[in-house]
Amino acid sequence: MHQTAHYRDGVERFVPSPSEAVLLAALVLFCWKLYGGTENDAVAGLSSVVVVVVAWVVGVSLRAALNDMRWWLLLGFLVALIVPWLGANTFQVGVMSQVCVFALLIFGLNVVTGYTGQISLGHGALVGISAYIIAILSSNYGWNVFAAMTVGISVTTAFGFVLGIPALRLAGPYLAIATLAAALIFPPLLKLDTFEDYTGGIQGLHETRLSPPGPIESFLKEHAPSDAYQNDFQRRKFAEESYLYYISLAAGVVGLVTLWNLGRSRFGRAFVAVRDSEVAATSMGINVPLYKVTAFGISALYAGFAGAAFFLVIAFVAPESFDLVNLSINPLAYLVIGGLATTGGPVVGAFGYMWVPRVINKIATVSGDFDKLQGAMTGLLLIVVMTRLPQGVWGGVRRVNALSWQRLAGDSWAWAFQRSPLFWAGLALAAVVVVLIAQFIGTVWAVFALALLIVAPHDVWSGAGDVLRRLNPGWKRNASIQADVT
Amino acid sequence: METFFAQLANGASTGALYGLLALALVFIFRATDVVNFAQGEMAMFSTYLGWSISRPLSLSWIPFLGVDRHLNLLTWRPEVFGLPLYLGSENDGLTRLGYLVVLVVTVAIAFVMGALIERLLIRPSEGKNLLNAVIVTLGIFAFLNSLANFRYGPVPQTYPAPFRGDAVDFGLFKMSQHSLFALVVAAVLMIAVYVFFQRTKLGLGVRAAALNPSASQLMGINTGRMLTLGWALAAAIGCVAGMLIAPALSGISPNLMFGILLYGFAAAVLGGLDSALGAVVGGIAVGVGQSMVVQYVGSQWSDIIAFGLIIAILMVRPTGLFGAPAVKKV
Amino acid sequence: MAPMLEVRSVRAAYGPVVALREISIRVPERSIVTLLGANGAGKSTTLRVISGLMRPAAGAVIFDGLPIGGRPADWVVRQRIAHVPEGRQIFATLTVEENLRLGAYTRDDRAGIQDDMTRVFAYFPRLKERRRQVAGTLSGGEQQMLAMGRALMTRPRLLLLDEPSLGLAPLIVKDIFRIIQAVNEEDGVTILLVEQDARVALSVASYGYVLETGRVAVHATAAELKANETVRRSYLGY
Amino acid sequence: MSRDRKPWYRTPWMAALFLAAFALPVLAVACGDDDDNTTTPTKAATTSAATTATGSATGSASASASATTDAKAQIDTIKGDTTGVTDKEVKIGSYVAKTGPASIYDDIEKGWNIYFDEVNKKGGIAGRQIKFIVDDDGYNPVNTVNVVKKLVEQDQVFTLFNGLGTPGGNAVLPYLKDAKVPSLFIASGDAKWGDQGSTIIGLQPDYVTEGTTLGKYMAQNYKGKKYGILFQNDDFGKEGRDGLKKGVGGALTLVDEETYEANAPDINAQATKLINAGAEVLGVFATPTQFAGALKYVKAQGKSVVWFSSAVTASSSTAKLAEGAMDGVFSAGYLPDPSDPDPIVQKVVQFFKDHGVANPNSFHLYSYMAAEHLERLLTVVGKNLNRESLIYALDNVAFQGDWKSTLLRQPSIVTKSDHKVIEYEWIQKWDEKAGKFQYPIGDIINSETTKR
Repeated sequence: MHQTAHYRDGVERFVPSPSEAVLLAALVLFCWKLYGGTENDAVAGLSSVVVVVVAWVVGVSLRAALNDMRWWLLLGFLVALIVPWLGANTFQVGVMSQVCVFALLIFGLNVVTGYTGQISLGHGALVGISAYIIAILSSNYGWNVFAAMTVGISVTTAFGFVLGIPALRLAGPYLAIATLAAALIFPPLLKLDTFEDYTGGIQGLHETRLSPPGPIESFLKEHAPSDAYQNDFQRRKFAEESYLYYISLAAGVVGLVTLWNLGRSRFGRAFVAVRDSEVAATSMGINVPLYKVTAFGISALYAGFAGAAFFLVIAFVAPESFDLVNLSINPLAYLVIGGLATTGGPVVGAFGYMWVPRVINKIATVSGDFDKLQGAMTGLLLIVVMTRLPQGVWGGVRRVNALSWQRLAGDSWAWAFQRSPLFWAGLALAAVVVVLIAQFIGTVWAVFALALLIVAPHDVWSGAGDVLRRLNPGWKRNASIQADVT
Repeated sequence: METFFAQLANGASTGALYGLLALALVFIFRATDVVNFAQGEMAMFSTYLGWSISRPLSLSWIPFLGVDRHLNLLTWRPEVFGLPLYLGSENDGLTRLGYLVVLVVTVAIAFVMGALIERLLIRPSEGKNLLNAVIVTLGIFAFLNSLANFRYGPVPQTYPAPFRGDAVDFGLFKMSQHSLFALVVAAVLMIAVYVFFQRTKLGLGVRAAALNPSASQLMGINTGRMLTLGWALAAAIGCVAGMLIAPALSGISPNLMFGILLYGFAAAVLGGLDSALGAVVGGIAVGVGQSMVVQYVGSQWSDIIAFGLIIAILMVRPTGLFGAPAVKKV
Repeated sequence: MAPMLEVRSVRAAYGPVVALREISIRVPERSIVTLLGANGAGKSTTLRVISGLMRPAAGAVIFDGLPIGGRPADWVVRQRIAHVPEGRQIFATLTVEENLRLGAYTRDDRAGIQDDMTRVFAYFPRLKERRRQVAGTLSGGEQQMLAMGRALMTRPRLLLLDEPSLGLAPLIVKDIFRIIQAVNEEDGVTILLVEQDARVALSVASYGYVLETGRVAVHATAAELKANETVRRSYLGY
Repeated sequence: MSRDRKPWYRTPWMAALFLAAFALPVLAVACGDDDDNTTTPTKAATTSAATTATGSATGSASASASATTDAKAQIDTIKGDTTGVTDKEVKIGSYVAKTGPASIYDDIEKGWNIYFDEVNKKGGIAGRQIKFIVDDDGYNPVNTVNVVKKLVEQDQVFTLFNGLGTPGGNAVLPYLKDAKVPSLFIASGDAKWGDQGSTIIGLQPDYVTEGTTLGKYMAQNYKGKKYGILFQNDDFGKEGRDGLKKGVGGALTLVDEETYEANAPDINAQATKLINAGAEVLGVFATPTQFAGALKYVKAQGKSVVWFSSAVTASSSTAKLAEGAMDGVFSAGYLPDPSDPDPIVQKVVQFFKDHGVANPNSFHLYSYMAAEHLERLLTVVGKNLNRESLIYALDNVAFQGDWKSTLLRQPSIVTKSDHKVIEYEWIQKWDEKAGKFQYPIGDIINSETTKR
């Protein structure tokens, strides 16, 4: 838990807690274990210390720099426009397209779960319905892709209203499981012999990817960065991926703007009222059932667009693609991590959804020992973010936004100086003990123990402090900060 | 008719396994209001710990004991003055005393694990949005699954079962001893959970702490301790479930609970998330329902009909078959 | 003689919002003391600090010579201080009897609990009729009775009552205050009463404190307060 | 401010909890370390198994040199795409499932990594070190698309090798054809990998062949009986079913066919239905855990039925899970099991044991076989390595019937028109007492005779 001190001016300020200090120590240790070879232990350990310190300083400065959100939005949009030229290869452009695709899905979840407070685990099925309808119409019946999309998205929206019907009767976990059941029914339905002719059964359906119209293609090919894209195939891919990227980006931006508007509109306020108290909402004259079903409908509209974009970018649908974890549970998890009921949160969530597994995969494959621990690292990340930033990343950004750099830097230094030498000695000793334990019990248990340490609540560490204080009565706990509290 | 009863018995055996896990889910929901996605993986992980203590135990690292050979708890036959201290032995050398020791130790470990998870991982996200705790349980799910995969490998391992003799013949159908044992354990645990919540002071305290923490504190209830206890006991129940599920499903692997968890959820919700009776009945209903769909409709439809029915039943009874009706909070 | 409860220069805040600036209160044994004041004056917060639902930022709370400030609520209850919180906070999905049994959670003497249950039912016959009923279905007055009965089940020496009359019909209020007096006189329970309706409160209390924005503005005996010009104008309305 | 409340972490019960928490890892470390399956590299000395394996491969290649001299000479003249190839190194990519429901197959990747570490230690192939870039797709086709695009576009691998599974393979098929990146020896038995041209080929016999092999044996030995089919509701199950029906022809009467979803905890209801419907012979295309469960269940019910199962479940580890119930079960096979006392097999098993694998399983043997195929191909291509010369060598030189993998019965054959690598299956029967398979029972069946 953060120690947040409330000062006289009423501003909540971030003060790192002892457990955060231990987090740093743990990070150092972890990096050291991760990169640890026999010769380079010292260098690797030292460099990881440097990395952690630099990250700390950068983080502190960033908090201050993030003061005005509008500049960041503008900058973000400009950067988004030139993403194809920033990526080192077409793969990265493709992943950015998928960030837009899954952002749309997460926007939809945000409407239904964030604003209206109805947990849905069935959105994977909605994306699937949309993608499948488009695939069937365009590949089996030769429809124009955009015409197929119109139908697919409309039908999905209708299905969304149907999925919303349980929400009228069910609440909380019951609704979650009912929607989960809906998501579980979807893949076996696709595989039924009856539908196999249309859905392609287990083999799924392919679609040739949309290629850019001639002039756009030649323009993009001409302007592809020449160092990364040397041969004609690569340039063609660049044109194709960039084209799909801009389509996805346009959909994503439209989605973002509509979500932002929705959040501040009469609808958005009504959704929030329904979430906070149905009784109160009813007494304010809000037709609760109508708004609940509408929330599902709007959310399905987003999911339908996500399905369409999914179909364009992945160009392949199969029952296995719409599994529970990847399209229903993970998007919800990343929505909460990004920040529920905010506009920026889902964007952060979509980035996380696409990039976190890749970054973790990169870390995990540095050493062969760790490749099976990818899941553990992801899980740990979820736990750490949820316990440290209960309002999600976006909520955290908002919270530190108001603070100024000097104060934060001052606080950090003050915090460091307030600790007695005994504290630092204890910390060093603890680090040594942790290393020894790691040596003795082996990597798995070290990782497990570290995981516990990292997410340990503040009072575990202050408990250690209490013991030390017994031994050293002269040492006052956070003396100056305590005095400030009113 | 024979087929019908065979499917009934078979569905009930599988359903008992769902019910056991559902019981743990119900317990934790009742005690802490959290839907625990990690319940299956916690059970799997503690079952693996049980597996590792049931392996030959090298005691050579305790020099003063003078034991420098392997001790296998499962085949351990302690004797006092020539009198055997162990219960009957089974075909592959397993003794029931050994099994019991392993069971008790494993459940104890699971209890501690549950308590630590609550203290260290769930506690910091408490009192916030309920989804936060759910996401934390998803994190624990991923963490434990991957850790088990890393530590024990993905290949399934056989798991000891206390009763593994011939199937018992009831005339109309036959049931394996293990399935009967699982049914009995499910029933006993169900009654125990019911009695705990309805008849004991501690259970009343746990319920009160989940309902209204600050008022419970005013009654002298240490609410934090109640939550820890809730997680610890749920983990212990889950561990018993895992130790019965593993041998029933031909061994333990990190993915042991993938299938069971979903049906366990379905069972818990079907019966009502706050009803122990509902968990077990719901589990058996799901198991039998699946068997019947396979037999009389077609196996392709098994999941479709099972989950479709659950949605339908929930539409009629929004808090499950045995759940208390929801009280609208103002 | 030292008072049973002493609140000494207590300060407290909800996050950045300061609720108590400086509060000092003394409650003698076997008396009824009342806290008066407008909304947001800090009456309920004072009770919350005493019962441990809230930690004081500074100052001390002494009960019978024992410092209890900052201790968790469940520990404070064991010192036989019962708190009937604002809004009653009964366990809506539990039965009346289960609610009362929870009141006796800290106690192990079966016979004593049974005695107290009988006594509570004697005070509130309505509860006896509805002992198997789910508490959420009770009327407002019955819920208040249940909340008080539940607090009495802890067999308190000090009872903290937060707005027992809130939202109740005058007849029921009268009934409840009769019982408050009875509890004080017959069982010897010391009572600290927070009340908006100053007239009713001062009719049972022997001493009163008037709080204003987190400070004690006036304190005096009930008779003196009734006579006080300002108090009369602001709180008694005549 | 008074802070004399006794916090929870100083209460005796919490102290006990923490003590227990520390005791727990120590306890767990102390137990059960003897025979787990983690592959901790022991840095053992190079083993004879690897030496013989590589030796025999190159040996047979040179022996047959005269027959294919022209074709071989041709290889050195072909110019082509050298993405991922330098003089010192060749980058080879693969998609596998380290997480998710198919993580059981992870030992395959571990196995060929061990094999090629050994090859690299001896100087690699044609002077090049083999560098693998392996990514996890969790057996989800959407992830496979991303992973393969990363391997091709970002890592710029030379070729893909032994990618796992049909759904993933399907998802990236048009992409790989468009990008002209070879995907060699795909670890999937879908029949489609036989007709995707030269750049995309499977390795093991396809499931149709497998089903046909089983079906033919059933037709010969259980004529006139009733049979049922129980299969997983995916490509593996469905193709196996099709093959089985084809192999049986009309010799047995089909009672019923039942399916199940891969995540089902057990398949007992399906088995009960089939047996009670009168099936005396059962053909099963399932994964090991569910199959072992069904065997145990049916045995406990006191029913007797003749089982025929896919090669997927044919291993000693399945027999272990079935706890004796697998005795007498027939299965298809093309690769020996680690329990096979054959000295050649034991040599390979020893090879893995020497490299830190405590209990080599059938996946390790499979990986060894797959790795040999890749090594053979790269050895044949030699110095002039590019995508075109690779494909040319694959079609015309490397697998012309003059080279056989250590563990296989027959030479692997690939020609311009035939892209099925392993094309035979045998029938084997598990002997519980001996703890090994009896094989081959009857004739070894070639898929030439079973072509669709």
